[in-house]
Amino acid sequence: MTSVETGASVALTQLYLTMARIRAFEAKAMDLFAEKYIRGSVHPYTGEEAVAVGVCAALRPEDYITSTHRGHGHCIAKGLELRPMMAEITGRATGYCRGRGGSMHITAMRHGMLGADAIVAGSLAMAAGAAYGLQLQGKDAVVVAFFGDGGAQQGIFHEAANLAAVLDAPVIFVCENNQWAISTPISCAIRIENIADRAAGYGFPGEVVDGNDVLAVRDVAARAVERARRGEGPTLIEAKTYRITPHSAATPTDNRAPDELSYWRERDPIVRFGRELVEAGHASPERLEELDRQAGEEVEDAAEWALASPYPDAAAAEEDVYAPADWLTPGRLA
Amino acid sequence: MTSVETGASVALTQLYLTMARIRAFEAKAMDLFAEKYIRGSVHPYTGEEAVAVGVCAALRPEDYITSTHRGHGHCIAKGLELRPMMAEITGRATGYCRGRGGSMHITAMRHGMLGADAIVAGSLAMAAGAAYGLQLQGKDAVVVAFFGDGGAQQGIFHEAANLAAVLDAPVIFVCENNQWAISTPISCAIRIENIADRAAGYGFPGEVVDGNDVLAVRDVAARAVERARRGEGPTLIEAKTYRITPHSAATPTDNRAPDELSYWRERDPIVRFGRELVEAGHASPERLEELDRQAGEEVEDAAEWALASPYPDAAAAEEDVYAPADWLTPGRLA
Amino acid sequence: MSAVATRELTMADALNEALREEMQRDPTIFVIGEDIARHGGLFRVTAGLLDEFGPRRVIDSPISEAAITGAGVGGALIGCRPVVELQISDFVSLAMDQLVNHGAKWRYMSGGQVSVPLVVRGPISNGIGMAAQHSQTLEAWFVHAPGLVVIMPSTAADAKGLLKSAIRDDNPVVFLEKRLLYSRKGEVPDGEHLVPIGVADVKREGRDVTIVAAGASVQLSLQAARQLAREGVEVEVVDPRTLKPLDIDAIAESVARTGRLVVVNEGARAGGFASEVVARTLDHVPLSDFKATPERVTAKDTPIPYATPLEREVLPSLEDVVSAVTRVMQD
Amino acid sequence: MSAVATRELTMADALNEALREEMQRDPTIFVIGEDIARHGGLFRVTAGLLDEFGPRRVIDSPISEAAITGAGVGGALIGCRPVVELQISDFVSLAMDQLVNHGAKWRYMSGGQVSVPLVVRGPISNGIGMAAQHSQTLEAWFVHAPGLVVIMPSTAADAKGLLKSAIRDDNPVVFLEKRLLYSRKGEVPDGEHLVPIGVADVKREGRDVTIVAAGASVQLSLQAARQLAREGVEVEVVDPRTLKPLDIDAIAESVARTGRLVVVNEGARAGGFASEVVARTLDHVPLSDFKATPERVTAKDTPIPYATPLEREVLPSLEDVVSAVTRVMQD
Ligand SMILES: Cc1ncc(C[n+]2csc(CCOP(=O)(O)OP(=O)(O)O)c2C)c(N)n1
Ligand SMILES: Cc1ncc(C[n+]2csc(CCOP(=O)(O)OP(=O)(O)O)c2C)c(N)n1
Ligand SMILES: [Mg+2]
Ligand SMILES: [Mg+2]
Repeated sequence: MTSVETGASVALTQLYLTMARIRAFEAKAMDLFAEKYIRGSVHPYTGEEAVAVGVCAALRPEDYITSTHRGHGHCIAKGLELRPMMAEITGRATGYCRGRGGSMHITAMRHGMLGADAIVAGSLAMAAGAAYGLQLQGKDAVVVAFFGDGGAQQGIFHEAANLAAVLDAPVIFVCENNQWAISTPISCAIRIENIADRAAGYGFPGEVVDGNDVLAVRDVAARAVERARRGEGPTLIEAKTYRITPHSAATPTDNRAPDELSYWRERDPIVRFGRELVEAGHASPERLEELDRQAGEEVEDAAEWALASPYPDAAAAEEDVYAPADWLTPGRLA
Repeated sequence: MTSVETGASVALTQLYLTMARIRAFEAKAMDLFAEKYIRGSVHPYTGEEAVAVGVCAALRPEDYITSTHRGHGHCIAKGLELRPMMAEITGRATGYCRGRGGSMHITAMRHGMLGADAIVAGSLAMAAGAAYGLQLQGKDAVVVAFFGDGGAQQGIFHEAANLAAVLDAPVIFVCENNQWAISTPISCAIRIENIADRAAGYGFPGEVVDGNDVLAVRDVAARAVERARRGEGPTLIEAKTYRITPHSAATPTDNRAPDELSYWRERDPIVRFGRELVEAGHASPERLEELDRQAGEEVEDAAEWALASPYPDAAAAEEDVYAPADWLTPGRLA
Repeated sequence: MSAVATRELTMADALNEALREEMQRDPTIFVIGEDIARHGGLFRVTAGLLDEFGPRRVIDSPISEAAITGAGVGGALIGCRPVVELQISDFVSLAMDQLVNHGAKWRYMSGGQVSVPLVVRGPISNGIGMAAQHSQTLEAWFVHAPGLVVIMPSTAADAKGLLKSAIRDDNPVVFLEKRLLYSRKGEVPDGEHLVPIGVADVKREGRDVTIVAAGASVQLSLQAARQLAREGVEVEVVDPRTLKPLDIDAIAESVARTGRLVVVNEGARAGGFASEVVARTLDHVPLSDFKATPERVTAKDTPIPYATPLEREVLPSLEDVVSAVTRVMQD
Repeated sequence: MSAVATRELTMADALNEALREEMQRDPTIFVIGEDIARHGGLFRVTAGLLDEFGPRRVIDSPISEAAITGAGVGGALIGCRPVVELQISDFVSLAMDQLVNHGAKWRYMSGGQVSVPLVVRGPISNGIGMAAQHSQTLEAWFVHAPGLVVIMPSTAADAKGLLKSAIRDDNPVVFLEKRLLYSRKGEVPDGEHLVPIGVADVKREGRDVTIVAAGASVQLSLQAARQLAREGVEVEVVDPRTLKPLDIDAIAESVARTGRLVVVNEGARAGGFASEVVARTLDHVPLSDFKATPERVTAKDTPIPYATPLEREVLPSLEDVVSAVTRVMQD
């Protein structure tokens, strides 16, 4: 096959580029944490890129997502810009949230990013309510809520799934089953094989997908999104994947078996998709290297831009607690 | 068949008597509410007697139960005495909880009654933890947690079921599906047929049983109890039943269809079990009437005893907030 | 005072009117809660809304307090104005994470990108033998949650006017209604009636002692004031109406004038709202202006018991208020 | 003071010793929480327990804060002494119903039939850029929940001695550990070391001003006291150690002596623990004994922001404490 860039090829290499961006972003974020430019923590999405990128490929710009502590990948996949992302996680005034949110709380309404949530599974009911509200307003947008395998044991998962079902809310619950919650293997957390099977308890479809296969993820997400747009209610997608880094910058200990790690490293979703692109003639190896390089440069640029940005003004720390209101005259705030 | 009272007959008529006691107790409680001897509310168990009585027939005295706002039936089935029960719900010092608990909070540790809980589904995690703790102490007791169909939509149901599963806790979750939560039909609350099916999401058995058939309930409970005692973990039992009274004394409005009500009145679990006893020769109609009368008399006696009991001493209102402790010297309590 | 025509309404009916009027003017409002549609709410606050606005805007929810609160937050984020009913306000314990970690913080964490125009309302059910899990009044928790607005009306008119303001406010509001006041009647102005958030109302003027009280405690305090007036003690009753933001200027002005402060609040004593009022007033009134140590009249530090004599003992009583005022007058 | 031999331990190690010693003497203790077994807890407080006591007593739980808290209550009811770890104490928002409506009330509602010997412990994680959902210090909520005991240690020795007392206490205890103190070293007495619940400790004596502070605020206050001493102001730092029950006698005695009170607390200002200390002290110290209006040094009323300059601005600082003391000295 030749590697002439057809329309299809462009779309596919775009997916590759987005995955590469996430990979590069997380590597840089870990460096910045080590160099103390980032406080708190960073939870890299490394190894799971195909999930966010596949799912968001099935979305329109006016659709929404919610995210987790491990949220950078979702943001990038949804189209957020790297500069204000990097500025946010380095605590700068130019960040999406003016430095108030940080790595675990990026919100970007203009990109349909309702917010990352550091409470495990905490955003699922919000996602259901947002989806319902959009429908009530006559819009045909959908909401995707990402969460982890660990999050599937939270009560709010159950309540939100069931509420979404009875409301027929256009929400897609995407469980990123990376098989670990910090140091706890999934075998300590559940006694079933597939979290997707829980969907049967709410009366909507549950689908298992190979979370390291970006096109498979995109396809299953597209079906769920269509269902939701048609008003047929929620879907639970379980994407089986793996994080190939430790849990986080602040919790670097990794007690997982080396052969488990290497098993998954071999299934690296970016390497794999790159191979598929080359094999199908959508891109040459050189083109992929170029994309990798481009991703790296964009991330470097974002970091430079962020680190050159000012810190937020301490005097403004009390801004944004409340939305403008009549009662918010100076000196009146309780 | 004759109606000579064999051992089996005695056991069976005992079940009948217990059901009759519950029926009479609730009727009396509703009267006492109307006469303002009872404050707050009363949630009668009328029509659901076969569930509590069937389940508790599978338990030993040293086993435990937890209960709900609709808890009188569970208490009586577990062997609590009517006098201190009636005293508790009429707010007397001689009540099980010295008048501090009332109708929705009867606890009777000496009968294995860990407590009724007015938070819908609130006791399920406690039941799981108690069951686990008993096992850890080397006891082979089990814990039964009763809850309603409405309660199955609470997050704590999900968390408790899953935690019990991973702990292999000897707990049996008994969902009394009476198809309504106050004024809300089950069709507004879930999009599935059987709540029992949710057990598959936790990896333990879920069983549906006719909750108006006391022997069927006893049998399914006995299997679950044996499983739990063998250390094989929890079971979810869904007993399909119906309350043939309004939700509660304080919420007497009933918006249910008359023919739905009459359908279920015809399936009255006491009438039905009485008929079966007579048909099988375990009891004569006269014997059943005698048992009904006995139940009524016991309840009247309990009410008289309760109403003759003193109110708790107001000066002691601050007792029992804390268990005895070194720091609990007079004047030191924060 | 003003010439506005009024009608007599119960507080429940006044709240119902507020919801109805706001839902008529704003199609993005939806109401969700347990038994609020078909049944019209256990206390009839949402009666008739289902018929008027249909099942998409008036929703009988599953029993899932966390999820309906969270869904309210989510709906608010994308431009709706959800009103969530907690059937009994105690059940907020199940929704604290959605309310405080999500609703109250989302705007701040986003750097002001979003607002959360949400109302979470429900009854305070003490005083009627509902026992420990149905009788709390937890305003102190909400006051301690930056990002929330906390409202507690004492009259039918305030209830209506404040609920309307709460719905229109772009911030998450916890709106606490005393169940025993639902059936209490009061004059409610005709036409559009809005009560501003953050403005206290002097429910009775007096020169000797300032009582600060909200919700049901206002009625108790007024009763005490009438009794004390017969003994020549003139009590001023300041009803902040909104506990957060607190109209501390109004309170401080009154206390500076009377030199005596009694705070009446039905919550548990330790860490209660009364402590907050005392501490804040000290920031605004010089010690030398005080003629007596401020007093707090509160519930005792126990769960609320079931039996009548016990519950009565634990909740603040008319005598408790009268003696506190008497004490500060003697100081 | 005493001749007891001591060793230097971090607070995390001191807590770990407390758990180990108590688990050795009482087989009914089990520990449950996220990542506490294999990993030994994110902050190593439970390190080594799995090896010593096995997976039945040291349990890596699913991420289900409500259920593990509730399971702790249930285990306590039937005679175990569970210790529940919340990985970050903010997550208690998910467990408020199990903790407050169940753990705190079960004894009272049962008329004293049961006790709930439960410890729920977890870190306060502010000051390190963990942002709004991981940086709260919610002691004010717990103080407002009758039936709970609330403990907040400031030193390694207190942490060990209080955790041991908490485990042996027959009541539900919320035990709050400041994450930035985990690595702080302190002398811990050898052998069985118990610190009584409800007894304050004067961490520094002084004649001019009483600072009341617990947890990390003690260290901040001691720093301020050292600085102020150089200017001739002698600050007494009273560490209540347990916030509920509160050793009000110790506080009142000190304030009556100094005539000046500053309360330092890292929680949000409105409805915070500092307000409670001020209000309670007023019940015990006559107004005439005060030489100045009591001051509260607290966090601002915002969610905790991420960026360094913002978080620093919002949390109470050394300068805040110093200026509050200076103000009360000038009054
Ligand atoms: C409610 C809550 N509990 C605990 C935590 C601490 N925590 C952060 S990430 C994490 C593990 C989450 O596991 P999973 O949901 O599988 O997501 P993953 O990290 O694997 O992507 C935990 C326990 C939290 N942030 N929120
Ligand atoms: C957490 C909580 N939410 C709401 C209520 C109010 N309430 C009391 S009973 C009830 C209905 C319960 O339905 P179900 O669980 O089916 O039990 P049933 O009354 O039918 O026996 C509700 C909503 C409550 N007590 N607790
Ligand atoms: Mg995971
Ligand atoms: Mg029901």
